[in-house]
Amino acid sequence: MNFFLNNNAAVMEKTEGGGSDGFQDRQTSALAPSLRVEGIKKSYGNLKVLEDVSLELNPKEFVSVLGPSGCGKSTLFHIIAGLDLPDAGHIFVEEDEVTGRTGRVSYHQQKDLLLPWKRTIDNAALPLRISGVSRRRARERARELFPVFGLEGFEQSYPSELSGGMRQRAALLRTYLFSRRIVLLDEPFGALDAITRGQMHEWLCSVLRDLEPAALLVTHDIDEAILLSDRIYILSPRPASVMGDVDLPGRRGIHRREALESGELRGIKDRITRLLSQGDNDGKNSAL
Amino acid sequence: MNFFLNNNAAVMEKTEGGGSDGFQDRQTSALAPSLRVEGIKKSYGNLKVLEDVSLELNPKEFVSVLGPSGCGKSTLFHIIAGLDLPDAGHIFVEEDEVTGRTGRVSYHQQKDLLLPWKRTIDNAALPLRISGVSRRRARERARELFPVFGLEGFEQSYPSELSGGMRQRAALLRTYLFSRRIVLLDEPFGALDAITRGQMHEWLCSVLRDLEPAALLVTHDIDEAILLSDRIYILSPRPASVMGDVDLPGRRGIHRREALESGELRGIKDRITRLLSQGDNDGKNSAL
Amino acid sequence: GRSEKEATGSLEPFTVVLDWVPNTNHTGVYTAIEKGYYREAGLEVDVVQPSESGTEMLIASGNGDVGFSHQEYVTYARTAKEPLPIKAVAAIIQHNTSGFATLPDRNIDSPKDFEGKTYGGWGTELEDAFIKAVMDKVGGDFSKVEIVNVGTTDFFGSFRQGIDFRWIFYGWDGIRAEVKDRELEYFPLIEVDPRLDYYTPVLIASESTLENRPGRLRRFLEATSRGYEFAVDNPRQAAGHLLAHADQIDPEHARASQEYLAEQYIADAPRWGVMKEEVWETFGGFMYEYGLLASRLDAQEAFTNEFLPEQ
Amino acid sequence: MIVGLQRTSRALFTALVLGALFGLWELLVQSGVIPAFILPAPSGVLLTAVNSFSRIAPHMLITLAAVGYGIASAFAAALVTALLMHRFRSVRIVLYPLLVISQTVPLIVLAPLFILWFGFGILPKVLVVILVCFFPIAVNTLEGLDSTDRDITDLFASMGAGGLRILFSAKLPAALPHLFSGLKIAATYSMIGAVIGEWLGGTKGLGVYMVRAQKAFAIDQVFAAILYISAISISLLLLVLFLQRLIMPWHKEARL
Amino acid sequence: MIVGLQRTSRALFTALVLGALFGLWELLVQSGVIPAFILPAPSGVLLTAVNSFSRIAPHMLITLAAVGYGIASAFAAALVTALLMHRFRSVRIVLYPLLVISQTVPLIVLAPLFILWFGFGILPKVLVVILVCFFPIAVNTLEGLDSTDRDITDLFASMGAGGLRILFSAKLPAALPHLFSGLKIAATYSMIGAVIGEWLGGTKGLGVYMVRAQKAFAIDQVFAAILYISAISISLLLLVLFLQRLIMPWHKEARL
Ligand SMILES: Nc1ncnc2c1ncn2[C@@H]1O[C@H](COP(=O)(O)OP(=O)(O)OP(=O)(O)O)[C@@H](O)[C@H]1O
Ligand SMILES: Nc1ncnc2c1ncn2[C@@H]1O[C@H](COP(=O)(O)OP(=O)(O)OP(=O)(O)O)[C@@H](O)[C@H]1O
Ligand SMILES: [Mg+2]
Ligand SMILES: [Mg+2]
Repeated sequence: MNFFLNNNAAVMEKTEGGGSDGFQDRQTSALAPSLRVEGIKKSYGNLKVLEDVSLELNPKEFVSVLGPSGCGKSTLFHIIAGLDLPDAGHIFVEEDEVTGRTGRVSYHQQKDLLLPWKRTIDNAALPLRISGVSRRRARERARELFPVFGLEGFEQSYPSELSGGMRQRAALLRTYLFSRRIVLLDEPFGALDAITRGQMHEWLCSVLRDLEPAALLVTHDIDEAILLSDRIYILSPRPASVMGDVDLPGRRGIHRREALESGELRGIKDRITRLLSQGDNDGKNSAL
Repeated sequence: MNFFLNNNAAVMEKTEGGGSDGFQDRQTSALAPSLRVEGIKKSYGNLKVLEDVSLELNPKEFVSVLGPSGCGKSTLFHIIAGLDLPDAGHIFVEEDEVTGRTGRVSYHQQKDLLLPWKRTIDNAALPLRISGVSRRRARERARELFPVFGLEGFEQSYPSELSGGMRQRAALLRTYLFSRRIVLLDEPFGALDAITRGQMHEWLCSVLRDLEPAALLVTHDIDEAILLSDRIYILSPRPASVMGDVDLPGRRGIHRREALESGELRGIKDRITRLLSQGDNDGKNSAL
Repeated sequence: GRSEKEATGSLEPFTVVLDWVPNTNHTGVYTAIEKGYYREAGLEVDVVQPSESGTEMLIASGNGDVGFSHQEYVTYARTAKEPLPIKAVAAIIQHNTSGFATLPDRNIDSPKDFEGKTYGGWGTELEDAFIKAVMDKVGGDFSKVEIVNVGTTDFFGSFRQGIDFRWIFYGWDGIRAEVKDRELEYFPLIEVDPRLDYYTPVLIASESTLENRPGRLRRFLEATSRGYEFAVDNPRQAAGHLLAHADQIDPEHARASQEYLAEQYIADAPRWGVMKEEVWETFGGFMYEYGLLASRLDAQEAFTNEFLPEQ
Repeated sequence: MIVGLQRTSRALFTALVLGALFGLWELLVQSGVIPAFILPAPSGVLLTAVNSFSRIAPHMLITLAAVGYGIASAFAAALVTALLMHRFRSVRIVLYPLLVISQTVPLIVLAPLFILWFGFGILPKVLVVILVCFFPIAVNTLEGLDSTDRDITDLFASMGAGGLRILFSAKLPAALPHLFSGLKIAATYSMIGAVIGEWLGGTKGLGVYMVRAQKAFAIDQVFAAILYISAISISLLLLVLFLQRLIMPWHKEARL
Repeated sequence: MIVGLQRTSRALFTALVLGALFGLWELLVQSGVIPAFILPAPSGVLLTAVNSFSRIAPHMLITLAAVGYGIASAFAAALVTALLMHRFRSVRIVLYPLLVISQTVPLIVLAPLFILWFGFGILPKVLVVILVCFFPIAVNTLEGLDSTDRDITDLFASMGAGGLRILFSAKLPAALPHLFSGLKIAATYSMIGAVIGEWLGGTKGLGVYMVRAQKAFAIDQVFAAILYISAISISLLLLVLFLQRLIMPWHKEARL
């Protein structure tokens, strides 16, 4: 982890876009929201997946979405990213309607989706190539980040030669190189071990501090949500609707780990757990 | 979770094999070990994956294996299950050498591996079919467990119609129906949300109490390891070797969650975290 | 009309393999079927059609009892590296009625004008030899002729694709042109070189048939010769017999061709089918001279009149 | 409903464009730009096809019989061969090169040899059909068996399943999509195989009918026969597709 | 090292079994069980093949030219067609049925028509080769493009890639294994196509050579020609395999 801190300068230098005009506090949420999701409904055939989901993400805010497995979180993200059309409802990015339009948000999907025909370095450099950077330049940029993501020495490997966790880190590196002012993260740390996960958390916090994007994270780890977020939305079981949201006090990030571990945030954790279980007890669905 | 407790009777009735002669304490570990892994080495081409791994699992004991992503945990399990041959070393089950022999342990793999051409119920019933149970009887047995695993109503669905979490639960149900006296679990709860995961933990504890198998669990969630285990092995980064093991005090399971949440086990958690990070600081590998 | 089939049980099956699709060369066989001559001879005749002329091989290997072939193929077959055990047993037509044909607009007045023109054929070396032979006669240069394998492409179709002359049976393609009122320049082979007056087509049988089942073959040839004799006398009716078995043929074409061939089946021979050793010797010599054969042909091995009806 | 409509309008569009193409062809022939003896007008072909149905039908039945026996035997033989090649390295090593070589020998040369060896019955035709159909089914099935996800076979093995059980319960179902790809190819080409078999020698069948028509310059009848051959081939293809949908309901992508 | 040894011993085994098969064949012919005019002995065929190489070679070059032009044009046309069919629903709807129908028309009937329409030059032969090769390449490539993982195209889309970029950077590479499957089929059958084309009409080429040999009952020369045809077909197949290994190094399963 010391590694990270040492490398922050390098990371910062390489990030593109996103006004990094110093650290600002969360008061910015008073401005117009970065992302507004309004009354989204979606069914697959007879299966109602999203009932009526509305949420907001303010500039520079980090918001998590918790919900039972299969409730429709990935579906919601797909719709926000413009990859799927909702049956009803609208998506606004910085007050523009973008329902069904892609490219406005950076989307890290649940699967790693590395291209089997590209070496790891070219997989990572993909977003740069798409935005028109030359192959040489794109590779250079990507290569510099390989040590940071613990992938040094695997630049020339094909994805099939990496372990699950390494693939996920390569995918994260790719997302990092496609930074937008709004970032959607769908269980980005699912396959990582506890230590790496912890390190990724810290790294994410430092990146966020530099880039200051607005971020929406899907996770099934309550601790992770508490650690990283300014706010947490709780979704009901399928068909999903927003059951409530929980504001987290103080600044997110490393500082909060201690609060979490010392039991200081016990009350909030209990509230989240209660909200999540409530969906179950409503008998809306027979899942555990 | 009340759900589970209510259904325990049903669950118990259905389990096969494994002498369920009442609850016994962990003293049994004085007997000959159920599983002995001796000096396993394994390389893929030039990539050394397992350096020299030895471990033991006593009857009725629940042992977790923690290690960084990509260190070789799945590889180790494959070798124990007899699906891969080690370059050196031996596997003993109840004092029989079984290196390279399959069928002696129940193995829940990291991927869900549901067969796309079978409906969920037939996927779940697969182990029964393989052990010679008639199709009708096998389906009946499996169907009874669908509510317990939160899959009621999806018996006739094909796996492609399930969400990630639902698939994992279906795979768990299948493993449940292939109970052996030794069970290997490779990140069985990876894709589950926090609530479901908690419920699966409790359910697992109750199943273990009934079946009393010896179980080896790979996880990257330290809390999970602490909650469920009698003992925890810590692996170094690749090439993996056992860096140490941690004994956990008292009885595992539900009781321990409180100890964990109240910070009572803080010391042990710190020790594990230290051991895990140590591997990193050794500079054995450039991962985060 | 077609006679009833109730007597089939006592009839011996007998297979005739054609050399081409059914045409007026085969009429005698169809007449014999239609008139019931084969039944009277105790035979149930089945007619089989191969399009690629592999008839000689089929007969040699015992697939079929009698086949339609041509003297040049029998000669080839008898002198091949691995000789085929077949013999000609009857000539269908006494004289060679084939020759080179061209369209008037190609300005070919004699075989000398083949120079610089394109010949369309079946791609055999024999054809090369024929062209060379007829050109040698009139002092033409064979090396200036372009040879093309036209495969199954039809006569007039090939002329549209740059072919200038082809080798035809007058009794079929020549008559067709007449019927269709298309003008044709025709150079009969026999007029160019008498050595080329050979038997085409002929009936062949395998040596094992000749040895082991001579009676059956005799009865077949007897009935067949009655068929051809009938066709000589009643060309219009015989055309009807052919058409009953090959309904795609233009009836007018069949009738005209039949009338032409009525003169040719027996012609100057004492009776239908007989062959002269001299013809076999001469033509065999021609083929050898033009380098088509590895060894000289022994005419005795290639044909026999022994199984033809007496009188 | 909408899907139904879309389907209808798509079929309509196809029909329109194809109609236009055939219209153009008709026009070219009618106006004499293309002489009818080179390419008959579609209307003429259709008329001939309808009129000569009763004459073609008996030939068609003969050809269909050869196709039926051929596909059935090719399927059975290919399945067994693929399973054996997959399971026994030695069988694969010997057979695979032979199979590939068999595909590089022109049918037009082999078919007459078959007749030479096996006579004029249905057998040589069935053999040609087998020769055409066996390879795609066997090779596709083998590929399917080979490419079964290693993890899935491991799963079966870890549950104590034996080699045969893994072969039939894990690999064969996993190979089904490949097997059907092979069957689709086989269905498309089986009629052609039978027709070539007949073309090169025989007493009856669509092939014989076509040679006769061609040599009699009845080009409209040749095309009428082609029409029937295409129609039957496509029906066979659709039949395979239907079977695939029936047998593999989990496979959403069953298409041509 | 061990892999190398295994390979050698495998090749040895194949050679042994094939040798035994050919030995049996030789014996059957030599002993007269099979008459040599029906099936020549392999030794004779080999001898003829060697002896007549200088006579066959010019024909071979002619045939190879047709194959070369044919495969190259079929490849280019099939690639473009597959891309168009994938991208434009209307193109697919019209072309796909036509393509399938084209496969159900016997070559043996089409080749003479091609000659009728295009003469006796190289063109009709190239067309036959195209007809044989186009379909497998186009259909396989289309299938590859269609079956590209939706998630991967979504990934590109979410990064703001346009339709063309997705087509060329995501779908085309994902379709490569399919494309090569098609090419392998095309390579296997291209020689046959050219030979059939020549068999049914032409001035030179292996097909013409074979007709001549057959009509002169030189069956050993027919078989010698078959030998060369097989050898060339298999070389073409190996060439495609080699190209696949070269172009798709990440694909471990590149096999026949
Ligand atoms: N393309 C599809 N067609 C049909 N059903 C689908 C499709 N995609 C998702 N579903 C269904 O929609 C529901 C929600 O799926 P989704 O993947 O959004 O869940 P999730 O909340 O992301 O679950 P997890 O936490 O397990 O990833 C599931 O029941 C799934 O079966
Ligand atoms: N079949 C294989 N061929 C080559 N390398 C392999 C193979 N299987 C695994 N590896 C390599 O072995 C190492 C260990 O892989 P393994 O899947 O055992 O890790 P793991 O500890 O289970 O990781 P994770 O926690 O991410 O699941 C990785 O570096 C991987 O790239
Ligand atoms: Mg999801
Ligand atoms: Mg693993």
